[in-house]
Amino acid sequence: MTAALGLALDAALCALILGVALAVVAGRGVFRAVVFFIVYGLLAAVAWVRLDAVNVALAEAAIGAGLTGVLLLAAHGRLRRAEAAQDLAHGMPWSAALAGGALAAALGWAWFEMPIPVEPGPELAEALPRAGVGNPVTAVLLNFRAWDTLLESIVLLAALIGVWMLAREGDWREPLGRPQHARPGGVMAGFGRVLPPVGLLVGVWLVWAGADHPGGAFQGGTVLAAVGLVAVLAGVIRPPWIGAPLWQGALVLGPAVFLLAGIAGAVLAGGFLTLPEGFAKPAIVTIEVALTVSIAVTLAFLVLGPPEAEGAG
Amino acid sequence: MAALSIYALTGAALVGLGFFGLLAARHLLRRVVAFNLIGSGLFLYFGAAATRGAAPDPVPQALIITGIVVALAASALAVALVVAQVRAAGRATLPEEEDAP
Amino acid sequence: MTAWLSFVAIGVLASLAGALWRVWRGPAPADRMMAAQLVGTGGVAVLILLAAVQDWAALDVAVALALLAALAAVGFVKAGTPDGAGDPEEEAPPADMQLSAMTPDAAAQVGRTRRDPDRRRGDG
Amino acid sequence: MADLATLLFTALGLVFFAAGTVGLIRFPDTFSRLHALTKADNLGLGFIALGVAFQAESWAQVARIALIWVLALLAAGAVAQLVARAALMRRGGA
Repeated sequence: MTAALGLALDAALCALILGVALAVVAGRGVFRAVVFFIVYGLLAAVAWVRLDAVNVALAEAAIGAGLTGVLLLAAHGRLRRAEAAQDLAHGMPWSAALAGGALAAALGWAWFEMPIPVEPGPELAEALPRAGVGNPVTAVLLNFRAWDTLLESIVLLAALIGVWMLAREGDWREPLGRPQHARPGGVMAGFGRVLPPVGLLVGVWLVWAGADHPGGAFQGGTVLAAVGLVAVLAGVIRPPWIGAPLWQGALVLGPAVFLLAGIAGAVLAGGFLTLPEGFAKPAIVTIEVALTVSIAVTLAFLVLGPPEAEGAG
Repeated sequence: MAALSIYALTGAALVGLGFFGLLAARHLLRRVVAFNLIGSGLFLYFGAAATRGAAPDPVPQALIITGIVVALAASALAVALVVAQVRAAGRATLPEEEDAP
Repeated sequence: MTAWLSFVAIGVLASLAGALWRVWRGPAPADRMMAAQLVGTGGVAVLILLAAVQDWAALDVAVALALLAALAAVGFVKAGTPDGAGDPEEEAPPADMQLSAMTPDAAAQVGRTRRDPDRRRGDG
Repeated sequence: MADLATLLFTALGLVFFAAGTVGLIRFPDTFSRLHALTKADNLGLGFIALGVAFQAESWAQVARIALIWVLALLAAGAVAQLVARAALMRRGGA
């Protein structure tokens, strides 16, 4: 009974997800597509919980349902006037439908052909007790595959530099994004004051708990970025300009600490990014805190976009 | 296992839908959204594959988390490029795809 | 109890399908956005139920979702102001549009006649 | 006893969610639909949260469930107000 209901729950959730995805690609109107994509992010977070991936669900909830929505809605607001009368191809693009269908069919076929691996990776189960943290996903991110995470934090910076390069000459010294304002004492301003402290607490908790429970630098960082964004949108915090030294320091803090830890590992433990066994936990926590700060600031700046002065359009 | 197949097939269908959307959309913002759909579908497929054993495999999950964050960064860059394109050309479609009136 | 809670979760998901219909239909952008907001509330409810069904750690996801539920809507409201960065409370709505100054019939009339701004531009 | 309370409150919550959806579909204009959303659904969420709280294994979990509901109420209140004003403004030809 319980198993059958669980299966029905999965089927209902997947049906909703597919319906929403269909609406994203096939519905007329850019705004409709954007709102459906926000809904998609909400449902995907639930799907990750069903797949026993609470760590992923946390990241998806903060990014898919929060940050992506703000990014796309702000862009849509900017583009409203320039919106072409036609946002989809004329008629039914049969060749595109065929290509998409073939791709989906190939992936579906591959699923049933894929060999089931020996689980859950005997090397991993053996190495986990020495990783220094109890959350296996954090252990993978910051210990076993630290290379990936280090380079990823640098990719984020590269994307941010790319966004900044699109700023116009005259706007270079302006605050990031568009100048946000709200009625003092109004609902939005009040909301922007009440929510961030709670969000700060939740974000810090996710980082702290991330060593042994679901959570970590990425999940905490995205939550912090999102509540920071609420404060900026509500006009409570004024974003800095590109060259503000404190904020630039926050951007590179994570990658810098990570890199230093890696070099220390090369000197002390015999390999770049190898964490010495006794120091694994303090090292991971230090890297994680620094990384959280950088991820939060980088993501918030990415969503704010390049600096743009008043009256520009 | 049956439940995992549901999610994997949903992921596969999402990739197909996203690919269709990428080709069918003219508006550049819709293309960014469709591209995100492809990525998300792949994550779901990958995540379902990671859960097939006795315990969920943390390595794919860690990769998916970094993937979600990088996808947001790439989308932010793409959106900024779309805004710049509209500012330069006055429209949100690519010039070679403009239809005759 | 697990079976019952799963059943309730399916029921909430079914009610979300109705909200999706409203996102599809609109007609006003505010309708679509508020329906998306409902999907967010429903998603939080499903996550709370799943926490009891499979893993209490899902509560953390529900906290994150509830915390950020309003973010998209705030972004929407901002994007709708003239400069795309303001607050609807800053500008007073035009006098003839203030609902308090209208009879209920007139207010409903406004609701019926001023339809989808998206559609008027040809993309609704 | 706790199971009975869970049964009762979650069922009530489901009813409110269903009612909210019916309102969302059936009500004639944007502003009345706003009512359906912010009131019925947050009551539904509240009842479901209360019902599940009877199953919680620790006070930390109960506290988290309470936090979720408070956050949802805060968000719904602010959003309803702002979206209603935004809808009024767009309508006024802004």
